[in-house]
Amino acid sequence: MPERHPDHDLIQGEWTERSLVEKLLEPVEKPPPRPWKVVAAVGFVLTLAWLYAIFVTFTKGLGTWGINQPVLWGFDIVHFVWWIGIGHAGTLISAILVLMRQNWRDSLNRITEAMTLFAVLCAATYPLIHMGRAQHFYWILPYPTHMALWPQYKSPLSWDVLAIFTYLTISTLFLYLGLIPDLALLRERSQGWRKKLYGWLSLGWTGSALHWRRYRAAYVLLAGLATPVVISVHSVVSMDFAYGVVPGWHLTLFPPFFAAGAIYSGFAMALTLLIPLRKWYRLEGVITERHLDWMGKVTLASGLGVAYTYLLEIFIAWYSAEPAEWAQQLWRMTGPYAPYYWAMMLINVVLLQTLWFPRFRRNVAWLFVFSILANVGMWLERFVIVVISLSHDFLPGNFHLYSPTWVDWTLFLGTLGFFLFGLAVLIRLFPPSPWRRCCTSTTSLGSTREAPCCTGTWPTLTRRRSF
Amino acid sequence: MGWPAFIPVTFEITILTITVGIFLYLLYLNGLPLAAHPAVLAPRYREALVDRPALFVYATDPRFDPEATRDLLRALGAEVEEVRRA
Amino acid sequence: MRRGPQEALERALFREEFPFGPVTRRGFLALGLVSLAACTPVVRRKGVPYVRQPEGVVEGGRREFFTALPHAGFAEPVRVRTYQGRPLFLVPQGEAMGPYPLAGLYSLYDPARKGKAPDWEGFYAAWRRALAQGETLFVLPRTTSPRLEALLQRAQARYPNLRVARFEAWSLENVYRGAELAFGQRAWPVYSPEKAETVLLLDVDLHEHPAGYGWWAALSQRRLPPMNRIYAVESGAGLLGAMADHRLALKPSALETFLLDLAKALGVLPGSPASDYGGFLPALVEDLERGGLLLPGVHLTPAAQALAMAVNARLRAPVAYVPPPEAEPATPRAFLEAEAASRLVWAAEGPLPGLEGKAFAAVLSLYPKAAPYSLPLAHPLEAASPARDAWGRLWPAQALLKPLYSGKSLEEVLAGLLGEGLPGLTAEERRALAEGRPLEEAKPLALEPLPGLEGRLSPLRREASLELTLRPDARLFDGRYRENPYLQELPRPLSLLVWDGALLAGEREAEAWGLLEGIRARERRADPRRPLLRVRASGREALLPLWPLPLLPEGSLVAPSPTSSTPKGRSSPRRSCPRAATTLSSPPSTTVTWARWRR
Amino acid sequence: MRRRNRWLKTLFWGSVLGVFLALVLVFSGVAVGALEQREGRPVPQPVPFSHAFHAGGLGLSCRYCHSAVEYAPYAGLPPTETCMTCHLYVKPDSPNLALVRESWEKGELLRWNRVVNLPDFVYFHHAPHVAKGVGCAECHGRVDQMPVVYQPKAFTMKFCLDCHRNPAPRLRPREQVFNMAYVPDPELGRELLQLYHVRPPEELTSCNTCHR
Repeated sequence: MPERHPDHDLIQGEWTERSLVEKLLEPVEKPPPRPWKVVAAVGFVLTLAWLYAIFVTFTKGLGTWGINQPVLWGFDIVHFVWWIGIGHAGTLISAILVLMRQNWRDSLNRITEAMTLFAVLCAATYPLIHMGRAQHFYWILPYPTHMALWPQYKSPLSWDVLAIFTYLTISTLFLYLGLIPDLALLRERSQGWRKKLYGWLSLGWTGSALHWRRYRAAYVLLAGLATPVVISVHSVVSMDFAYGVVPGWHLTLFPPFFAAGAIYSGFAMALTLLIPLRKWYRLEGVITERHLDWMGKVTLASGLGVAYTYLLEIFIAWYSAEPAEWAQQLWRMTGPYAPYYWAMMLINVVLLQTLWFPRFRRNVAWLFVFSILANVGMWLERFVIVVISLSHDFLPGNFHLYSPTWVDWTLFLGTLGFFLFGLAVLIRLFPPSPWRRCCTSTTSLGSTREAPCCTGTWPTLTRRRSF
Repeated sequence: MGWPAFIPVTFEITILTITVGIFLYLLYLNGLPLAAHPAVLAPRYREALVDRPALFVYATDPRFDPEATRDLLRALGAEVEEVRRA
Repeated sequence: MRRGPQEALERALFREEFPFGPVTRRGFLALGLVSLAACTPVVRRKGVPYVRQPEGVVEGGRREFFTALPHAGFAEPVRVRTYQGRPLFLVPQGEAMGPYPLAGLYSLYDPARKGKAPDWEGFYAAWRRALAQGETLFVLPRTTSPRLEALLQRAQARYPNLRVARFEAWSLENVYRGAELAFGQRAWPVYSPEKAETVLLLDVDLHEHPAGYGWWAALSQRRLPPMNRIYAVESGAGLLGAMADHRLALKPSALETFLLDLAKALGVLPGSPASDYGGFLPALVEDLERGGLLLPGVHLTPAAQALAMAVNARLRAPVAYVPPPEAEPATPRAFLEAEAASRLVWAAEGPLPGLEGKAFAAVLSLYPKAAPYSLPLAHPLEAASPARDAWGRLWPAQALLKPLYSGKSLEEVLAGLLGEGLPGLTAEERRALAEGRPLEEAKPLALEPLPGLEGRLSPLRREASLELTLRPDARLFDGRYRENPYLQELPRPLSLLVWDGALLAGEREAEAWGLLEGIRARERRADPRRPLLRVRASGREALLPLWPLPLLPEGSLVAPSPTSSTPKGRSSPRRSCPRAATTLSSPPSTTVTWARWRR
Repeated sequence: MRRRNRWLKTLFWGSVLGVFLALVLVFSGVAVGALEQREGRPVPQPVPFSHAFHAGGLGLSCRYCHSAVEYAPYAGLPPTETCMTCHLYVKPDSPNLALVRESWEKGELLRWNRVVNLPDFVYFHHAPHVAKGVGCAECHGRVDQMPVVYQPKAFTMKFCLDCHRNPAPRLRPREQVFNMAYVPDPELGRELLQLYHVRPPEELTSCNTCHR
């Protein structure tokens, strides 16, 4: 009788390691289900639209956007922050939960890491095209030039560049490192160009126990390093705002507020992706309702942080006795953008409370609906912070509303399409969940058996064999 | 006293270098990347990647004795195969 | 030439220039990877010195010359800075200068001026033939040059068939007629606002009066204690009025009634004022008695002009009267004459009259036009003639460069018709140009107001529920600077409009038409679209976007003098432009209908 | 198999090393430094005019020919007349001067090749530099020792900024401006900074000082 899977208590159904592998490689090896085709096609079309919008931006200039004076940061920065925030869940699930020995994350981390990668890519395009002269983007890097000019290192905008670049690199490496053993297996199981691709990408991984041990140590170290980065990235993003004296931005509260918001929006997006995915690929056994329940709990916790800061923001605006701050707060609540503000409050403060109740939290349909709402809510939050604050600064003569143009909308929908298309391609190429599960968590708290690969925590510096 | 402003960039660059370093060091320690490895020529190597333990005895060992090794492993109840480098 | 590394680097690092032009951000995509491989041919710039350096020329250096540029016929004395022979900057010679001369530098270098190479001799021959055949109308803009007048007289003596008319949409005729009513003689008032303790601005703005910018400087001088006191009574909203300490917004007819009441209160006319305008009138009278001055707008009716002059005389205000600077007032009527004429030479600014079916038609203009004969006029910096300024002084002028497109000044055109050459600068002119002073100071007339004004007074402006005033635009003036991008993109004062002309109305009107809320909503959304109004006045019609301005009094509408709104799709200049000023003096019965939201 | 492995490893580690070296090169400034090595390449001229002979040997002042340098953005080139003031009498028949004589006699223009070519987006004015005591040699080098003139330094933005950030060590008394051999004294330079009212570095390095 085949052995039960070591993680049998975390997954549902009768699984052996082998049957689980077969299940998890299905999306790669079997023809894709119909929803995949729909998503990929929609994503592809939107990606083309996106490229067209970028082309328009380049050929005609930023005048095609809705930005104006004083709303110089419009949809571009709203979506930059939104996407970066979404990216955070991936790293969080991969890294922080590893460190916290939450090995239920094993079922989820691959897809969320991929989500991170594409979300950060989407995010990074916005500041690039917003520069207006994207071909000179390298001017913000600190290299010695004939101009003897250096970027202002005390500016959060310059920190942003490095934070996002680091974040992108680390999340790519993290995703890739997790993929290597899967790629080796796929290499052995596939033919033709796929075999070539997996062969190149797997770097000649053999699955040797010694390699596994070092691999696991490296993985944990990477997780440990990625954790501060994930916190720092959104804190740095928040300082883009907090360093500005615009009323509604100038708060020391911003870094933790943004970090909580990022985790919240990231988990929401992860839920939005995982719930249909487990249905279409019949992965209910691997991504169980308990997983969703856990994710709901994290969403609730981070969402409460966000809700708390909303209330604190109102309090600070009042307590500071700063007329511009208070006017800004009133403008948010009663001005022409009030519907946005109140919708944000409704979702992120009121509807969030439903997750306290197991009845709602364990209801997959509600969780899915809520996760989409939370995405919208976080989009609204960014809109409130970026656009509404700017539209109402100090001088009444300077107040101006913002209305996005079709280019703005296309850029947004385009990144959504690129995101979906990228994920669809990734799912076709790489299994949605790592199969050698125990080997990426520090210890297998839930497992009954220590897998052979799971001994030792630190790399053993033995002599290297070469072949 | 402007030094705190320089912390974020320093921090990010530190992490970036360490991460890339760890990744490269892992590859270096493991002797990767490899274009091919003799182990993959074993017929049931695929299973070894999933849930079967497999033991490779390399002929590069100066005290390697194919007959004695095979006998020992057979006695322990393993299937023994010889894989030749292509 | 061999391409050395240093040239290559110089270009790669500095120039970003490729064989097909400079790389712009927008061209970047198109260039793509090609730019990576671009091997640029090196062209070494040449240094070409003179063989014999002319005296007084510093290579690469700056020089300054004195001249005078006309704006709507009136001279603006300026100092012109030339760099390597190119005029590149102007500074006012006096206290202040309108924006027009400096912006005029654009039209000097505007490549759109380039047309076909002009055939001047052929044109003269055709013109002489036309003159031989019958009456030929020569339409000039407002001119204040005595030399031009002399040439015109000679030309008319030689060619009896030459008839001269002068066209200007913003006419000064009402002022002259007002002086005729008040003093029995046509005259042009020269005000000295810097000498007045109290100044009443009667519906006048900086750009609307030839001396407006000078007044601005003069009034500003007195804004330090002990300050002058400025009152403004306006039917529109202007920058001079924005300086005022007290402002009363009245619609045009009410404004003239106010002037009548003021005259009564000061005892210029018998009777007593019908209203005290909420205490405004008594306070104003009291202040005016301490050395006051009225500055009336040029579009007020002749009767109102006469009243203002009489009041000024009663106040012993610092006003001098000089002979009219124009030999014959330029009026919008000339446009109709031009339309009717069968032989026409059109040299005025503004819209072109219809040229179809004319036996002879020629257009002299800075820019090439569609006409049987289209000849280039010279830019004032290319060929200059002396002109008078709004203070009656005669300023000398000189050409600073050879005409770029073979244009001629009006004087040269006339001299060419007569077959003679223009004399060069006289010694006296040279001296005046070197010293930067006028050729001739104003000669004031000794005028006394005739008694019995009340009997001679022509009717004032009649009242209507909506009164439309067509006034020159602060930037494009009456439309003659329509093609100047500097001026197009300079925001209008107070309304901050750029590019387009609009119908300015008070908020009450917009509200009454039910449009205010929609406009404000669009304003908040940063949506530039405004409702397009069909405006009918005195039988003419125009489509104008509505721009509510809170400063305007109820019942008063202000539109830019129609030539200044771009003709396409909106007001048709042919129909509504040339009568601009006549519309002002006759009471307009304006109807406004809502047309559509303008995209 | 061994060979393929070796090849792959060389490729992989080689590219890692390559990227690393490229980064070091770019960020250390070595690359930019290398780019700036524009060793002066003599610019051929239609008339073989030797600055070394005229300025160095005969001791003509720079202003004798470049007469606009104190007043104009552009130092100016001498009109043919200036050459002929001497060469009507000195070496009137030299074949080297054939072009100059032709220009003088027929009124044809001499076309010199310009040595320094500043980009159009840079505003440079000679007059203030001369007036504030920046010697010709600071930018143009020892022209009095150049038989054929070349540009001795790359006129990069860095070159301009180096001086604008700290002008004192490069200032000299006005009467020494045209002295090629003068060696600036930083101590004196600091005094001249005050004396000539040289604007502070914040103003001198403002973008629109040079880009306007």
